[in-house]
Amino acid sequence: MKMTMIEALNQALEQEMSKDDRVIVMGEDVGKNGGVFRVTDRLQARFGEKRVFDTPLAESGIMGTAVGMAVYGLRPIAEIQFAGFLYVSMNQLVSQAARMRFRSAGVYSCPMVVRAPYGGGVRTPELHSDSLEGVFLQTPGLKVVIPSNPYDAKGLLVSAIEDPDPVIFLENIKLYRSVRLEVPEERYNIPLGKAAIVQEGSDLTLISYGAMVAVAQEAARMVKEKSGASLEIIDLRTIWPMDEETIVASVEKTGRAVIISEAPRAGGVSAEITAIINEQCLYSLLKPVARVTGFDTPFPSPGLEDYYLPTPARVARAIVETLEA
Amino acid sequence: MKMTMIEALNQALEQEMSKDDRVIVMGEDVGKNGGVFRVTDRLQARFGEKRVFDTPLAESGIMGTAVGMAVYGLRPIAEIQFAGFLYVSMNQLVSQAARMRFRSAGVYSCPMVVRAPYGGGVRTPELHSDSLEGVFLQTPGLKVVIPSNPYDAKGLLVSAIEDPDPVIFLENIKLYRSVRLEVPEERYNIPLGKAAIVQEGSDLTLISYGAMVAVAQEAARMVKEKSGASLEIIDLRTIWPMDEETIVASVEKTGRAVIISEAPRAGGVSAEITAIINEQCLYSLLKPVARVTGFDTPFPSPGLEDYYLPTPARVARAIVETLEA
Amino acid sequence: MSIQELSAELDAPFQIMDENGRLIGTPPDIADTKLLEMYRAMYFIRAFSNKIVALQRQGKATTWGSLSGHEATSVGFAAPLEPQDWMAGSYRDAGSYYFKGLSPANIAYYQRGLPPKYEAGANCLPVQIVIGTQVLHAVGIGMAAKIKGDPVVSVGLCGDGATSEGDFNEALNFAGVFQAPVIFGVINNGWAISLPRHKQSAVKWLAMRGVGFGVPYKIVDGNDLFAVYATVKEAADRARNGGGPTLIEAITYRLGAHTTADDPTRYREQEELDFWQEKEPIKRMRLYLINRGLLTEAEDKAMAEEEEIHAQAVVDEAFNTPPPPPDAIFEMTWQTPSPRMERQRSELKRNLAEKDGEF
Amino acid sequence: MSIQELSAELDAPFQIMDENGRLIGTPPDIADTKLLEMYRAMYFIRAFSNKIVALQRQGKATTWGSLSGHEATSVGFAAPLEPQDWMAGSYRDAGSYYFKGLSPANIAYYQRGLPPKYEAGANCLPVQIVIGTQVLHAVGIGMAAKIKGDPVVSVGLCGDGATSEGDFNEALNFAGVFQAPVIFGVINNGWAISLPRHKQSAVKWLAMRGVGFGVPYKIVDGNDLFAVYATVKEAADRARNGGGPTLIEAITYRLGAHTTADDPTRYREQEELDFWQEKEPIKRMRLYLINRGLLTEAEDKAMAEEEEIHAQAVVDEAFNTPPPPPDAIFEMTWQTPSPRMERQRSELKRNLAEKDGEF
Ligand SMILES: Cc1ncc(C[n+]2csc(CCOP(=O)(O)OP(=O)(O)O)c2C)c(N)n1
Ligand SMILES: Cc1ncc(C[n+]2csc(CCOP(=O)(O)OP(=O)(O)O)c2C)c(N)n1
Ligand SMILES: [Mg+2]
Ligand SMILES: [Mg+2]
Repeated sequence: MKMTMIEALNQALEQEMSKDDRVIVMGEDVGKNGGVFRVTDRLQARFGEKRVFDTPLAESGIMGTAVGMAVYGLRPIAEIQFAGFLYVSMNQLVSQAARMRFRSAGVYSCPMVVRAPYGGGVRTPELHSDSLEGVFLQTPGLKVVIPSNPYDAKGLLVSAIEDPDPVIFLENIKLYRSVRLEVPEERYNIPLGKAAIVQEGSDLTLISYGAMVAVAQEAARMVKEKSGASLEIIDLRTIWPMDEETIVASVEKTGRAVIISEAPRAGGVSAEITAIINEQCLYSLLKPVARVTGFDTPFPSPGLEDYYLPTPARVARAIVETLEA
Repeated sequence: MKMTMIEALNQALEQEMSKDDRVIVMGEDVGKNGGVFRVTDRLQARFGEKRVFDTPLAESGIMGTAVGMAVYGLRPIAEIQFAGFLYVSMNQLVSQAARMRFRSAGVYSCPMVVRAPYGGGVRTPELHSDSLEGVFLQTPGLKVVIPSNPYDAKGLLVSAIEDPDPVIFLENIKLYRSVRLEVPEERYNIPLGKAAIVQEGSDLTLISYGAMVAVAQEAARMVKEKSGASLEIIDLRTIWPMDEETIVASVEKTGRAVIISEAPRAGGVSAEITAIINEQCLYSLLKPVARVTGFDTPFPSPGLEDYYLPTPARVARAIVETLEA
Repeated sequence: MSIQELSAELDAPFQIMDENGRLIGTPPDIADTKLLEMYRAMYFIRAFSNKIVALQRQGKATTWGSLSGHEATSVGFAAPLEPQDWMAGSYRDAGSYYFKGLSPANIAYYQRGLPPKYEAGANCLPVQIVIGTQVLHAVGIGMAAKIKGDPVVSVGLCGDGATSEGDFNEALNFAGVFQAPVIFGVINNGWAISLPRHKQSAVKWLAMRGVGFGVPYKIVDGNDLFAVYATVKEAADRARNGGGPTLIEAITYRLGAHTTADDPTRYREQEELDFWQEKEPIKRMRLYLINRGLLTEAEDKAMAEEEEIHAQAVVDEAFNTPPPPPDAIFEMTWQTPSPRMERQRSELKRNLAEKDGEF
Repeated sequence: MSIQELSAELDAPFQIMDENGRLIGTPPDIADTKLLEMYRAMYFIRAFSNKIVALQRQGKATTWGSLSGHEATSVGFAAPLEPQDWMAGSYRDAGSYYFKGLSPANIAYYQRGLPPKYEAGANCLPVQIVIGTQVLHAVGIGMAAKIKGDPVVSVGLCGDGATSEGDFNEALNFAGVFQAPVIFGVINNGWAISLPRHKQSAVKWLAMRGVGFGVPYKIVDGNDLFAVYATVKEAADRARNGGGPTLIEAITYRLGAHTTADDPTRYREQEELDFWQEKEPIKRMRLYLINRGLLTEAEDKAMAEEEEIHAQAVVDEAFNTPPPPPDAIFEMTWQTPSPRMERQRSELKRNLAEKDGEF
């Protein structure tokens, strides 16, 4: 069946809840309202208010009680209404969920999933578009997953729910309903920590994730049309732990790389990928790794976001520059 | 007069408060107790409870009220007892203080300083040693300063207090009392955004900040003794905005770089510096930039921290490897 | 606040005027002209909000939270304030900001999805999106005013849902400890998106939160402009005279959807809406004013129409104001952009210069 | 909780035994052997805490917060619990963890600055350093137990200072909304480092925080083991039977420094200490037990000495336990270390292998 990402996520949640009693869904407006994007639609009707419930409007409370539930033996899936509000729960997330195993030297663990929509391009209010994945590279103990399409979304969410450690699952708002893709009815896993090569090529490696994968694909198409260059496109799928092997193998082959991310440039995912390439395949590198990203300012107002977000044309220009001898 | 970093900071605070009525000091135990490290010692006695006051134990409250005070026209200096607790106030810091100017399109601003001790090697309890500077590269709107010695501490704090935008001022606990240095009695500024070259050299560039500057110096001494290599050492002083010019000029000269940071490796300051070097002077680079940092785990228990923190020997080995042809 | 005072207040929200515009208490001392101005503002707020909703439907405005039902709280929290006083509110407090002195054209301009234009003199903090957060800023402003010795009152406005956030509670605590000249206005409109009030907290009235922080409080009928005004005025006078903070819970109702992105039929019943529609704040004030002879039916109709036109004019002004250049973001982050930002500005300008076709 | 109940409780903390060991109420139903065991635990806790302080002074232990003065709250919050119940506490709650079933050798081991050893069966969450945070975990555990239908009570312990944190208040709110089987134990020892209780909140009793969240509460004399025990027992029974949460504020005093890193002479008066020394919890229980004939002076002395020896044995055990290998951190982060972590493990091992001289 063809599904949107919302439908695929909803199905993953429903199937995991059917399979495993320990899985519960909690957050603001996730019950009757089915979440502001309807990802949890009909789950409360199906599984009851005990397993799918609205919480008070308090992100730290959501995160902190989810930690307790996970330690106790449930598998909470906590929705934060927009990723920008993860900051409100930051301590519970990075000092608590991320460290329960560490702090207890392995006696307790915190198998929970934090779902949150993020991403620009859809004219949302302030802090509804921010990309936070880069922050979590510096806060050890968390896994971070970002699917780029409905098929991946389902398989990755299943793996996130089954993971024995806390996973932040970031869902790009622009991708929620814009693409319909064939998604199998049955349950399946896509393993965490493994990137996908969505297009093979030999001249340059494009590394991206989330909504930027489509931007990369479009840019690749534009460049190919113009110059015939053969571009490899990597979709990270899991941001952390990162699939360094796939990145390095590709760049060793192509000798050139462009990274695309809608997050601010400084010190985030794009910086870490650059550092990985520098450390592991500098001698294969023919040109500086290019970063096409948001700028080092807060995410702008809707009316200015188009100038902030990477566009296919921006990426294409970076590709062309990086392809120059 | 020779001063510890604590004394130098205390003097900077005292002088700024004398000079500018708008400067106030707030935080947990900063009043009568003078702060748990005594950085605010005697300030309450001197300036009264109106300008130096203890707050309730609530970091978000501290940060949020400081934002209000800064907008109103004061120049609050808020102490967070340990940088690890910045996470508790994360939303007020990165979504509020950092964005007041942006959100109001320049009508309001938020000239405040957040002081917080951080850093390992002194056997503190959990979350008292964590290095958070790398997180703030991904949260635009904040400046981040980390002094490496008493002289810099005073001059940088003065500049931070005078800055029209919010500044996070991180003070390395290990450096608080371990070094005494000549510090002028009179007020002086060290500009934000400018690194210092603490040692000139031609074979390799060591880039570090905070307590790692001394580690870099010791490692450089060890290597020089053994091989005679001429090493340049950069002390960033301001982490953000970063003095890219100084870094790039140095690496263009030496062709080799080792970055030292006690923060986790992934996606932080060390990653961004690597990316800057990659972008701006890749063709000068003779070897991969090496990162000697904490590991990608939470900061460990006191009994294991010595294995986590960069040591002169670890740095020296990285230097030697990077110097190899 | 003694326990006796506490128990007396628990029965029903404070009212001065009932839903038919009949006085059941002594109205506050408001000059007739000011009262008519306040009444007019309620019309404007409703018309303005409806205009933005319509613009959003046409794809011309960004997400908007309807102000319908909030007209009395909007005006009632702002009207007793002095020009030097401050307000910190959320998206739902645009009406209060308007009455406090913010240009409505600027509010509409912001709804185009552009960086806002705030008049510094209006003393309204930028609209807060992160629920609950602004209340701490209000307390900080109050603390700062007290430190400087300024006769300033600071008002923090938020919704019922916001009271669940840690920040709201920390704000109450700071205000109590520092006896800050602050008014907490909890605009309880019955819902936080789809979460009804009784699922937000096990307490009967949110204002009782004040008990545990040593902050005096009052529960008022938020559709009764007199009750809101009188209570805010009393709290403001007290705060200005060193009497410290007050927590005011105003009971009203969100007559519209949560925002233009929301579909309330998924979670609430028409009956409830009908029930509250009867209690809406403009009607009762109209009945009162006509009854008192301050307004004729004809004048009332004219006033409503004038404010429709006013709202349209304001929107037109907003939509005729040129937007800032795309690289404005680099000036808005820090007072002085860093060299890196300047490089990024060039990058942005280059992107603008090169057409999409010619990458 | 009605307002009547509320006002009755505001006068003075609940007591069963006065500071001279005289009953002024009905003691809880505790078997003599258990009572003596509880009394013995108070001795152990004091001896143990003093030992760690001494070890810290010798540079052998990391920062420690003295438990002196907290013996009755430590035992009183743990003794009424069942094995399946949970506790979430801070550094100051080691005494409760001990009585709940955590091996004291493991507590001492942790004070060597090593990754802790927790017995999973004791159901005590790792010691919390970030003030206030653990209380939400306690609520989450209670909510989970309720979802699963387990007869489990979850106790969240924190200090007076912690009540200022947003998390503490959010926890009360969640517990109220979900009627979670949770006991909030606020151990009010008069100080949060150098901040006296009255500067933490403008409210008289922190327990009144319960009012604003619809959570029943009680204020007890935290140096009266009977009062603490009886109150916790009642709350636990109620929670276990579906009656929801309770907030208990236990008034006691921190007889020691905040931690071994603190110098309380900078901020508090000797008179205050002397005042509270008179009220300390072991003395009054001793007087009671001797008076009731459950203990002779000689037996009491012997018991104190035995617990000194016990504490020493526990410390010895801890210090004879081998530490984990330095690369344990890679196993503690995730169940399965990532390839990158494995590379970092090799890096760490290489660092270990190469002596400092031979870089
Ligand atoms: C910290 C945070 N969490 C969640 C949201 C998403 N959100 C926007 S409005 C809202 C409900 C607010 O309810 P209330 O405080 O009662 O205000 P109202 O909208 O009813 O005026 C929510 C959950 C947000 N903006 N900020
Ligand atoms: C979030 C956070 N802020 C600050 C600190 C530093 N700190 C440690 S203990 C303490 C005081 C705690 O007071 P209280 O809650 O009364 O507990 P007590 O120590 O008196 O038992 C502070 C401020 C911390 N550990 N965590
Ligand atoms: Mg509401
Ligand atoms: Mg205390």
